[in-house]
Amino acid sequence: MAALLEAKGVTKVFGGLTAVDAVDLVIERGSIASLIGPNGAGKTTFFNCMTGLYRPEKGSIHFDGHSLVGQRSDQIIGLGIARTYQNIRLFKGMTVLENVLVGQHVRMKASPLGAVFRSPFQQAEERQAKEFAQELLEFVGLGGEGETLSTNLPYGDQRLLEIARAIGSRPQLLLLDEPAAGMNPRETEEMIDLVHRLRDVKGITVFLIEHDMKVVMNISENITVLDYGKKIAEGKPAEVRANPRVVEAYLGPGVLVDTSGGLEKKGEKL
Amino acid sequence: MRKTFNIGLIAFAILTYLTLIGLPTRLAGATQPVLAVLLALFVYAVLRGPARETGMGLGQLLQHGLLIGLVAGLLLVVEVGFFNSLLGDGVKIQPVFDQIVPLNMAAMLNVRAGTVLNGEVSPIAYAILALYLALAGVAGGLLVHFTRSGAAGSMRGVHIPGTRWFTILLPFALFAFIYYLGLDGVTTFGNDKNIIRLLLVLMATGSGLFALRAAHAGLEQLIIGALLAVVLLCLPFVLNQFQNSVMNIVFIFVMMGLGLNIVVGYAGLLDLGYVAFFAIGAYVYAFVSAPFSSPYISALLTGMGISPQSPLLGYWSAIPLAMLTAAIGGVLLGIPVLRLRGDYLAIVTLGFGEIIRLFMLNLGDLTNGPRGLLQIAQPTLFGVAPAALTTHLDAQGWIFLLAILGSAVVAFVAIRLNDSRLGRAWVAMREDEDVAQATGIHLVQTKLLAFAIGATFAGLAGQLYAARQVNIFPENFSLFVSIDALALIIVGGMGSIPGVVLGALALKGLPEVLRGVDEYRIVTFAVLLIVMMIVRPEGILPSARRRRELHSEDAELPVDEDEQLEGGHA
Amino acid sequence: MEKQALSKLFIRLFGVVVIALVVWRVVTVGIAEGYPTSFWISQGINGLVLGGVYALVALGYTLVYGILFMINFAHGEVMMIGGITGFFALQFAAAQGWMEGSTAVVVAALLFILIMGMLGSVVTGVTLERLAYRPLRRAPRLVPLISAIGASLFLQYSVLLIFGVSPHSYRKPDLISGGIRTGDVFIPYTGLIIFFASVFLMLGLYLIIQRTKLGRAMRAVAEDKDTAALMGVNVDAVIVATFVLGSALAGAAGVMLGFHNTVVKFNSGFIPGLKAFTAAVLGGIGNIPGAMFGSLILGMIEALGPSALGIPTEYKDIIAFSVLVLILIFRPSGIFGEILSEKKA
Amino acid sequence: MLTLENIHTYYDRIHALKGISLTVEQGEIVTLIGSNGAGKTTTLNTISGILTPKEGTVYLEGERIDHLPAHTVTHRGVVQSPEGRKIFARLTVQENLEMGAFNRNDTDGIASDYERVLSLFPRLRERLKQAGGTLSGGEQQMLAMGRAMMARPRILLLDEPSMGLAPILVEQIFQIILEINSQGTTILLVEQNAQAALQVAHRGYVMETGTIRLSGEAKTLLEDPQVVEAYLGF
Repeated sequence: MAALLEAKGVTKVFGGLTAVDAVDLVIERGSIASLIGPNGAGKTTFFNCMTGLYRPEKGSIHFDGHSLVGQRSDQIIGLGIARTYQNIRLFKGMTVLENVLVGQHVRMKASPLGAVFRSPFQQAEERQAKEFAQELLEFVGLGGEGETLSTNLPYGDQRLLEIARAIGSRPQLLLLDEPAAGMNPRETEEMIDLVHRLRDVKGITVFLIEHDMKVVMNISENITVLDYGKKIAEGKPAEVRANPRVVEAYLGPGVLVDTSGGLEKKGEKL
Repeated sequence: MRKTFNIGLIAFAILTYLTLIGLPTRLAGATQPVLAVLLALFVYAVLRGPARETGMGLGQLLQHGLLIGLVAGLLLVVEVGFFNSLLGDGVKIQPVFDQIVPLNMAAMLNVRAGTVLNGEVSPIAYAILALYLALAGVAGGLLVHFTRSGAAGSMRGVHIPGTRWFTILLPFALFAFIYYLGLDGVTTFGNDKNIIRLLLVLMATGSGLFALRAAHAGLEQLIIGALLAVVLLCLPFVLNQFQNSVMNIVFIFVMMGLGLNIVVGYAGLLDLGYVAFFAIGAYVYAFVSAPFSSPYISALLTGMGISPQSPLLGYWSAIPLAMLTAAIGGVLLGIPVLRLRGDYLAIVTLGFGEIIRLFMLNLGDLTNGPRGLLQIAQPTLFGVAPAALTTHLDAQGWIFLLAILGSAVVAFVAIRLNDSRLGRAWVAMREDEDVAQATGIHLVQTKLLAFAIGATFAGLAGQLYAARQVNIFPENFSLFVSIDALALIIVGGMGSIPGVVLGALALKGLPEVLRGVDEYRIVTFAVLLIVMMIVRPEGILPSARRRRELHSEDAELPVDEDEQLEGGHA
Repeated sequence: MEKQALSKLFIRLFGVVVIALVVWRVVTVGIAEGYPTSFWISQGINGLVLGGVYALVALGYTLVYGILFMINFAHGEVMMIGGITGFFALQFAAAQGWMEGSTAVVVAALLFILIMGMLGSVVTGVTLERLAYRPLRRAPRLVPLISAIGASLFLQYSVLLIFGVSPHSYRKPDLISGGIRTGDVFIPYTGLIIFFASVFLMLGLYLIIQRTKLGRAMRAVAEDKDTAALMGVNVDAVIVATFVLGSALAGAAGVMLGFHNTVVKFNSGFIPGLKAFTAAVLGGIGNIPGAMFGSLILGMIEALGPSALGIPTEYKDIIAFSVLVLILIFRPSGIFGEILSEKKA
Repeated sequence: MLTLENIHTYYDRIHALKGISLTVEQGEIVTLIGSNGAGKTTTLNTISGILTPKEGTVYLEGERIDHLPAHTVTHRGVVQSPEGRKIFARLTVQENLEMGAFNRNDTDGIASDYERVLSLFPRLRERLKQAGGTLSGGEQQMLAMGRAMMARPRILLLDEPSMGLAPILVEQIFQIILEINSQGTTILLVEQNAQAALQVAHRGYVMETGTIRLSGEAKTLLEDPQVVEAYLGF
């Protein structure tokens, strides 16, 4: 397998605090990979560096032949990296369908003039976009909810909608930030299934942050562990689970391990 | 009871305020009834909530109403008595309270000014005032009682058969009546006919919006929309010069409002300097149509051997220029403020508006400073003034017609844009800028497009305004134009096209009808803004989307109604 | 990578060009006009005085913004009402003959006027908070701003209607109508008083915020209202206290500006209010020392700018707003940084 | 000591608590466990007055406190240490602790509590003049608990004290919770880490979508097959 994304020495500093510290990472094309570590370890910061929200002080990130450092987030999604958010960030005043339509923005081309005069191209594009949006909603299991206001969806469905919005941009790589957080065991099962289908049916490479070890160990082909911004381990699930440094810093000796998966509110700030 | 007493004190404070601003002087004989009505409405407003929550009985309601009325009334009587005694003693209160003059106090008590001046007001006059207000309080309580029972309930949920058709037919009936009033020899309403006819025009246009809303989507809405459009287009031909001049300013502000609506309502960029583009449109047209009034351009043209006396461009050929200049202005304003957050943006754009006005004032060579640009050419129809073609269309009516057409074009563009990729990008950006960008929206481009398109419409409106005014001066383009435009979209309902029309009718049209109390226009409007923000921040006719955002409690109401309305207005 | 660097470079380049142009213009004008040094000193002193007044008003903006994240657009009017109240207090004091009394009596009378002005502003500010802002505390940000615009208009035009159109003229008592003259430089007493009173009041405010229990509660409420409430802080009371402090400073500014400009009228708070807001933004809104320095800088720019650039003084407002725009282009959170910006993540 | 009867709380239109009843006795540690969105934090916020219930009553030693604003509830001795720590990032550690004692005027009592907190959390003593925001996650949690202790609570509401902490720190935090309790403070503990919470608590309630699903002795719950499957299984 070839590397789809390759990060080298990525470093991000806030004030005096080094949130991500010289992290190297490779994501293979067509794989499902995970990033784990205690809260505040720099996982989301790393995501933000990959998607252009933050600009790393040092290091390089190459994706499919393009350098990502210094690109704006709207350029990065154009290259084929889409993401979801830890604390769900949908467009609340929009319907479910509209959210997915916005997700396709970067793949659409009609100009404002085309919209004013309803050019044939614009009309065809809008129609296709709506069909594709509907298809994606059905894919994640929200087929009947197109006209629902996105805030009125139950919590778990909002996560699904975020994924539908993200894949609307036809990404090669999808970053999921704690997709199973706050879900009950049944919903978590469904999420695991969805992640598999994303890769197997849609051919999307998936890279996810997750606290729920059930999810991580079940679906990841490769796991990277961060602690205090540094990469302390990587490898196959079994290897990581056996790694003493991971056990010490994250998994713990066993009794008090947080196994319930996810935490209620995520606004962890650095 | 203590709370009710305090409410009485607030009512008293409001009445005192109304006295201090001299309302009774204007209202003269109508003072007591008007104050009573206001107090009753106040009581209604404050008791309605508690009545619903605690399930007050009729007796209790009346009791509370009476207490409020008594407290307010008695205190007011004491206050008026105090002022009267001072006035009677010949003390001049005016250096402090400008409006506390015998005429004002006399109107409060429904007596002649002389009685106040001589200190001869009878106790009975005071008693009547107090009684009036106490009864008004009771009436307010009654009002609460009646609106909460059956009648009001059915207004909300259950549709009474026929009301829909009543709503749909109302504007046509009103238009027919307006037409009738304009016939030769009709003397209904006597001297007030002019004003009443204008009021009817405002009501008819407004009710047209509700008729569209009531119509079923599809063919029915299309037919009614078309009929309304025909009737509206006939208006300029049947109204007189005064009515047309009011209506054309209303529709010039509709154009402005629709443009600003794109910037503020769709894209969520609070622009308080919108007047700048309006001014640019007006001045650009003035420069090309009346080059002689600008010393600089005049000299320049003479130097090039062109006579500055004749217009460089006609109205129609100047339109692209005015729009383009305004659009460039929009982009130039847009670039530096792109990185700013909402509130900073508001203030910086406000600063821009002021800068433009100060330039107009101080660049005397170019803009002729406060003396203004004069004798701006009128729009023509294939080179002929329409007044020469038909006696039914005066100059103001012609501008009105153009304003309607302009508004329709602008509304059409706005609707189409809102329902497109760009429109979705605006909303997404308004809701969450970071996520919007991460979803692939180019923020710079999207914001600049909003600024430029909004500015273009303002430029178009400004050009028509210049033609309407004939002479323009820097003070025509003060901050208040921006605030008016903003206010009308807020009152009407942000993001909603019918809302803009309704807002313009209410804020630019109604004050003309209420000419007598024109001084109170701004304070009334200011209070309205505040109350509106507290009670109904989404506006009178909100877009479905805005209402969801701002008023989650109302979300159970069917949301598709407004979409139909917006669609139907095209 | 290239694109972002390019735009940054472009902005830097633009900055360099602007600064170069300004410097060039100042130098050429300086040589051509050749104003005497005393002129610059006088103008500089005017700038400091103006800056002092702006600072008192700017602090109100910054305080309220720091706690509620809203621009109290009506704050300029709160200041104006202080000026109007002060005017009537002055009329009253003059009618009692206090203004012609001994030095001690005049000073006491001036203090009385100042305090009345502050009271007038405080009552206005607190009423505003209660009626126009508190009901909107959890509303989207645009909503209270619009309400504040409404409040601003309401206050201006109510004053116009109640107290009449004609400007109210402050008559300075002899005690403060003169000034100090050294060489060609003339420093009016009112200027001196304004400057030192401003510094004094600002220091007082700073101490209140940093050293007292109330100040600590204010800072806590600014960071997190719910958690502050969990600590037993009455959030509403703290917000009212914030309005009291901000309005009191604005009232003092209103009275002092009244003495300095000799007139107050219904709209005399509007432009100074805008300028003060500009100053608060310049210094980084929410940042108290920033507001003080931003105000002094803005005052100086306004006083010196037109002469230094060789353009008519009518353009001083344009200069002020242009400076605001330029600063925000280069430093979107003000010169000294917006202290509370991280709250808005 | 603390009794909730049939509490219904709404967030705007969302019916977040659907009839919660629970009791906490003097000297107990009671824990509320349940998955995300079950309403645990909402329950605490309703007790502490940040939210007002639409229906139902909250009694503190027989007195109703459900319609009191948050700052007066604190005054009665119900003190909440909020989820996510919520320390004041720009106030110093010392000022944060002083904020905890905001409503108290007994200088001596405050001073002795101050010493007690610093001896419970010696790490804080080293950082007194530092801004709260510069502390590490674990230190922030200690500060948050210390700050709550400064109010000298009769009942302490702890919301997710172990959230985001390394396992070693988690153990420490639970030790401290036991110690605080042994010094006489009643504790209502909300936790995602159900296992640890049930190990320190006397009794527990299991919440699910706004209702209480199960309740009982902590030991019993630890062995309850439903609880094991839903919240403890790996």
